[in-house]
Amino acid sequence: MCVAVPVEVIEVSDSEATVDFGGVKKQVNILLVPDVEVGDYVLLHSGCAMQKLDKEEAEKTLELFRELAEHE
Amino acid sequence: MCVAVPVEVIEVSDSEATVDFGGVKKQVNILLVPDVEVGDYVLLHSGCAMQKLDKEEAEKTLELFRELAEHE
Amino acid sequence: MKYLEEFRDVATVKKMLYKLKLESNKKIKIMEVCGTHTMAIFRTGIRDLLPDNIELISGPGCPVCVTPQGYIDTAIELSKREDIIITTFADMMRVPGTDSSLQKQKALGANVRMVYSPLDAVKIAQDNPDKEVVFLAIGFETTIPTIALSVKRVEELNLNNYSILQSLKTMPATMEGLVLDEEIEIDGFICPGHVSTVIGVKPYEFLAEKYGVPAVVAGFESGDIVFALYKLLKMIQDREPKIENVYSRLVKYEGNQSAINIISDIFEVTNSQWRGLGEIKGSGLKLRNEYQNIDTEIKLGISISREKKLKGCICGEVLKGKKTPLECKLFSKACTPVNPIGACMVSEEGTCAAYYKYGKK
Amino acid sequence: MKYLEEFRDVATVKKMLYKLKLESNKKIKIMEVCGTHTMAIFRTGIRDLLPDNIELISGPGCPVCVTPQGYIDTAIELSKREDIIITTFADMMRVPGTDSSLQKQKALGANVRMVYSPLDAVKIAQDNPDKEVVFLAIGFETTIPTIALSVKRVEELNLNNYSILQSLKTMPATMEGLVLDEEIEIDGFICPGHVSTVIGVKPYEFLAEKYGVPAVVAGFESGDIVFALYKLLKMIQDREPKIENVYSRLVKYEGNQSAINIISDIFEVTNSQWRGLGEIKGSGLKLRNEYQNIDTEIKLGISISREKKLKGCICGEVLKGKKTPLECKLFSKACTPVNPIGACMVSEEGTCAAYYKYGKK
Amino acid sequence: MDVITLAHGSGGKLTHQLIDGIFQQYFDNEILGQKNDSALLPEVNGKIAVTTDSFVINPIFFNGGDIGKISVCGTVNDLAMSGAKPLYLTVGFIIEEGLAIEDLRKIVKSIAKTAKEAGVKIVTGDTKVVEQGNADKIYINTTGIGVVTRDIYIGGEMAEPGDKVIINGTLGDHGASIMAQRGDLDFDFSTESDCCLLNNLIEDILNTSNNVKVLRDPTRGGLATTLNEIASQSQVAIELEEEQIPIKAEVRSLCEILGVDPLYLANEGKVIVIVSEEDVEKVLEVMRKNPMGEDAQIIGTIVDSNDSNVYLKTGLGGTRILNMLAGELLPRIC
Amino acid sequence: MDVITLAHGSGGKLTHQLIDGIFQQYFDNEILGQKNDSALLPEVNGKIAVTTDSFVINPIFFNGGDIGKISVCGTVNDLAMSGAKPLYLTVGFIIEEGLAIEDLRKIVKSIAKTAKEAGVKIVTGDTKVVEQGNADKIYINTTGIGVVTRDIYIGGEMAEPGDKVIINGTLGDHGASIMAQRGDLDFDFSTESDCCLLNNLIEDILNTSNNVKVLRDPTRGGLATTLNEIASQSQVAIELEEEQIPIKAEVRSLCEILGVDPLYLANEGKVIVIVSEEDVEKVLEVMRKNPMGEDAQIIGTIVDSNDSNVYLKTGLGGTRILNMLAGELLPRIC
Ligand code: SF4
Ligand code: SF4
Ligand SMILES: [Mg+2]
Ligand SMILES: [Mg+2]
Ligand SMILES: [Mg+2]
Ligand SMILES: [Mg+2]
Ligand SMILES: [Mg+2]
Ligand SMILES: [Mg+2]
Ligand SMILES: [Mg+2]
Ligand SMILES: [Mg+2]
Ligand SMILES: [Mg+2]
Ligand SMILES: [Mg+2]
Repeated sequence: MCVAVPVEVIEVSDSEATVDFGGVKKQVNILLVPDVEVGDYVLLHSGCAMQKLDKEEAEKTLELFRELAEHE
Repeated sequence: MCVAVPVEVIEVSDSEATVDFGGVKKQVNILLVPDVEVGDYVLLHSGCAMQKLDKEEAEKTLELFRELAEHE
Repeated sequence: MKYLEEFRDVATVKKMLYKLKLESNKKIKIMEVCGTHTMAIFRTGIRDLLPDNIELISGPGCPVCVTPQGYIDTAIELSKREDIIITTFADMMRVPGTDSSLQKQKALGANVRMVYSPLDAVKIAQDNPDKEVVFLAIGFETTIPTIALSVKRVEELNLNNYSILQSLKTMPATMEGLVLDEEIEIDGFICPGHVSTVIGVKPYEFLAEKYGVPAVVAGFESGDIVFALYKLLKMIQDREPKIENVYSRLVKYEGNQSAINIISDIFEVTNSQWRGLGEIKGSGLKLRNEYQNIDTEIKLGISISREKKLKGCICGEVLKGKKTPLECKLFSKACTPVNPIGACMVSEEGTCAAYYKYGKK
Repeated sequence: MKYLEEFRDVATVKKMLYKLKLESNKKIKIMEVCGTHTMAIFRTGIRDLLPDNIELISGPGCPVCVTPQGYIDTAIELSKREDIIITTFADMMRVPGTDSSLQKQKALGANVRMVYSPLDAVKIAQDNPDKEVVFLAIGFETTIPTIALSVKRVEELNLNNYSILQSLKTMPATMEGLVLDEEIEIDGFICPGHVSTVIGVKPYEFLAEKYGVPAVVAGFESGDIVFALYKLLKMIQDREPKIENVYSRLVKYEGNQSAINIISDIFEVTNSQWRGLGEIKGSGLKLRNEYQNIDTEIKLGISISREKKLKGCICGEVLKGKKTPLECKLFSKACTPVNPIGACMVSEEGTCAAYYKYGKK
Repeated sequence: MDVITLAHGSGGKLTHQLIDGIFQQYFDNEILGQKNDSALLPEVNGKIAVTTDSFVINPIFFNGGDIGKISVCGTVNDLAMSGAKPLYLTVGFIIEEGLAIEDLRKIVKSIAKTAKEAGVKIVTGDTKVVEQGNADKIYINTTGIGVVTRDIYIGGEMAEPGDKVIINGTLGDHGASIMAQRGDLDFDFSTESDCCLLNNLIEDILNTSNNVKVLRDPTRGGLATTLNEIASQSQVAIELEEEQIPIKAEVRSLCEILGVDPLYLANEGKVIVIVSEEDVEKVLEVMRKNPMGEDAQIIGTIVDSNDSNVYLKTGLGGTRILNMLAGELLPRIC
Repeated sequence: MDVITLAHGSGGKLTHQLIDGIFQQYFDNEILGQKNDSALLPEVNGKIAVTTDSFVINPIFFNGGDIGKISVCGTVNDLAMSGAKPLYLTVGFIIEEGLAIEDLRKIVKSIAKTAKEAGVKIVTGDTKVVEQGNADKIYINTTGIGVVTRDIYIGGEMAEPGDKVIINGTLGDHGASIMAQRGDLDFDFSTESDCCLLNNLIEDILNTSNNVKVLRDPTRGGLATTLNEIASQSQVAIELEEEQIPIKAEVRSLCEILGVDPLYLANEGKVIVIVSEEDVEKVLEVMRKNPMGEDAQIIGTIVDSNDSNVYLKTGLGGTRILNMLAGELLPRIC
């Protein structure tokens, strides 16, 4: 459930951040992801950042996709 | 000042009366004309009866008009 | 008999009109103090039909016209408050304050409601217990008793969200203060019929006694007006100034005692502010001390600013009958019924508006 | 890298799809418990592209769908009060109560406002100090932290006109209570990615441990879903039930500790009412005692009526994955997205609505 | 009670349900049935006349009509005023969510009935739904298309000195009736709105005389305002005889109580006919034979003057000027 | 600040001041100048096309246009969709008291400018003013009259199996842009409404091919709803290729955040062209040369089927049905 998208943090100020999602920008609450920095990606759901995106894990998953796709 | 018209009392109940003015009917306050009865005419201004009309005086005035009109 | 049409019977009135002759060619000025007389005179075209040397001039008797600009500004300020409903007679809507009008405020979203009676305003207060309902209490003695009734009703109902913003005026004091403040140039008065219904004939007697000016209390039908003129001309000619009553079907010598009583129960005499003219002593009424909880100014801790003279507008002179609207540079140019500058252009009964509407140019 | 498109690359996913083969012809049932997975599956057409013996069934994971009728009726009753503003996620608007919906109440004049976030509802409360702002607090663990944030905010601001009407649910308890309440017919689960972002992977371990059913935590892009299916099929085939996480870019084993903390600071476990199903033990959350002043039911002295089964609607079976919407007599006849009868037709994510929209007939 | 919601205006399924279930059903005709972006009309032979009006009225169901009826009458009448035969109407609804669907059905039925009486087809329409508090139940725009087949030109600029002014009946019925029904004034008042179709009456008039100069319906602003428009278009003055102007006693009474002038009240079934003096009697005669003109009266004369004033000769013999309505027509209570 | 009050709608002096001071000034043309109850149009040679629409939009000034521009574009486009050359417009305003007169002037200027670009004349109009709280600033109805001079028939019922579906550019720009600007969502979004005139583009298309079957602008309800209408009118199915459907990245992003489907978003400068297969390439070519068709794409094919469904082939090769919009298009947040 729950519509949510990964967005890029482009400005941080206190309890809020400006995020960008494919050109769409919005102020969001970042109290649930305390250590967030500009350049980070976070998951946005109903106005709040829910979790920081782990870029390395993302790469790993994509690598797994490619492995499966190309497998045998 | 003060738009007001003579209206006929067609029903009396307590502090209010129903009056008729050329077919237009309305509930009005009659606290300022305590002794009003059905068939009386009263002067209506902003929702209140302001005074009872004296039918005899009305006739007398009309008579004066006619006298002046027909005079010599 | 409807006690209306009979008094405007065209054949009779036409014949009565022929009897309005003066023996001398002397210019006679007669003032109708009441705006409703002004309207009736224009509407019936009587002014056209009088001998040339009889001039009718219009007095200060439109309560909307004479309401000060500061009063309107205060009403406008109140109308901006979310917790207030302004209730008013419809004619007040267009009256210009310094920068706006109630009509414009309503257009901008203010809660301003037109009522037919102050008692309807009380109903609105009952229906909106969470709002303060302010009634714009303007008027002369015809309207004042109905406002007094609204105050009584509020006391009975124990309502604490109704108050009145006062600018009430009394007619005889006004005539003395406003019109007779200097060398009198008026040869006779038509006294306001409906005010007289309440106050009777007696309060006008000073006109004849003190100033030697005759006056007639008259109704509003063409016959009433023409007959009053006839009576006035006769008194002027005979140099026998008296106060006559040709509206005896509704006006008693002593007036309506119930109405007089309720007025004096609730109100007392005060000075009053006049649009463009400033303060006139003893020309107003205000709530007695025991009803201060119904006085908007006291209740909300505000006060209506004192009146200053408007620039260019000669309303003051017009109200005194000293000048006609035609002598005002703004008349029908900057000042029109669509965009009234002075008070006299505001109400249809205002002298300037009546001149404009009935094409007296 | 946008961390989105990359995970739906058509060429790659198409190739991945070819790898979804089972050695046996045995029918395999896989449930996606999350409505957003359901939507993604229909939207991408993945269902069409799977081997015939793999059946995807849709679970109870649309929070709007599972909100009980009695809850909606209560919200509707509250919306009729002049002193209340109802704030809600937009999807709740069309949910049918017994006789009406919030959409219809709004059409009839109720003050119902759609918000994007519960924090926006708090702003509405700040802007309307004379109204009680009730937020319709529905949702699973993704949404619950944001609701918890709104409660914290309200405490900080010392606002006393914000409260939440609660129907909050937790996913693992729901899966156990609702889906696994009898002989399990499901061969594997796709676990909800966004809920898992908050709660992590651990809470699903009972699936493998207690019921021997494998599960994969997955994202919502076509690659994520196909990869999750691949992992599931492998575990099913290998008879090695485990909980795998293929959404590791956003889901950590332990979840988001800040979010978990704020949830447990403010809420505690309770039983919960389910649309058309009645009460399920331990499947809900409610405000802790110290926040009772923010609980709409307690604050306003009302209580949501207990849920009864809806006639004709087989939502309960659909939510459990035991029947498909096609087995419901009302489906696409009396019950359509325009006029939804059961909960599953309400939200676009609802199983019945998804079947209708994507033409699964 | 089923009510209109925003979903009915979304353009989706519910919009189509409204179209098919209500509009199509009552307005039924082959052109409307085209269901394309525009309606294609059969060839029109003659000059085309077009008029548009939006109707906003409170209450929407009133004594003598409803917003549906008035929205057809108003536009059909405007076409007739140009000497055109009304042929087609478009109808645009703006509906406030919360309107009972039964009320919409009644309004649509009334439109259909009135259109049928007028002999016009509703060829295309549009429906928008706005949020509660963004309309007053329902607003209707109608645009009318007609054809001028006669070889005469009728227009506000055609009045000439000596022409006579006829009115087809009592003035102010609509305005007074609506004012009395608006709730806050609380009067018991029985006069109905005069809302009606005038195209037949106009047809009769034009069949009788080739010397009709002006036809105009004195709607908003009333007789006084409309005559001022004509006086200024034609650069003439107009002299009215107060005593000839027909006004119902009850309307006159309401106006006295409220301090308003009936000559400024709106009419919805009245036409001002300005016709050459030589034809005035035969036009009056034919008008009086038509149910919509039974109370027709000659009320005035066009006079040469470039002050473009409208003068009213009072019963007493005085003269006053009737200006255009300034501002809003408000009751004068004090 | 001068604002509209009820007096401006009274039909009296202030109404005339608005007409003369604003409408007449910007819309200026000889037909509007007639000032009679109907406007008389010059003879029209050919079949007449008529369409009407009311425009209610919040905000009234938006990124890419305003309510004035859209109310001309919408109606001109509907005429063009029937293969008609747009000629005349009527304009009906419903104004909420309190609207700044300067805002009205801006809107009127925008109408005049757009009408000029479209080559249409505003021949008659109407203005009503309603109380505060009875409208949302301003609503505009436009009714358009055009003429069909070509000897072809274009309509939603003409699609045949094998025909191709072209769209002239990216979908959802208007709907997304308006949604983002509505205030409560508070997104920073730069895509403009696509609100524009399509009559030139249509002219180019019709000059190129005699085998255009359907032209329709996917406004409310979006591409999905409009194609469903066509499928049901023509009794065919339509198969779309998801990957061919042009959607701006930013629009797609906003839709992902809000959980809405861009194929249901309104467009105000888009046209669906259904044309025979043999002409599709030349039509596409000419469209791409027009500034309003630069991003034109063939997005689908008409297929024989009486289920009247619209199918979308996904990038992955799956197929799903696109139904008509049900209910209102609401953001899905949860
Ligand atoms: S015309 Fe206007 S400005 Fe002049 S005196 Fe009269 S009200 Fe004042
Ligand atoms: S189709 Fe409707 S009634 Fe049937 S199960 Fe689904 S929601 Fe319930
Ligand atoms: Mg269209
Ligand atoms: Mg018109
Ligand atoms: Mg009209
Ligand atoms: Mg339309
Ligand atoms: Mg409303
Ligand atoms: Mg007209
Ligand atoms: Mg249209
Ligand atoms: Mg359109
Ligand atoms: Mg009009
Ligand atoms: Mg509004």
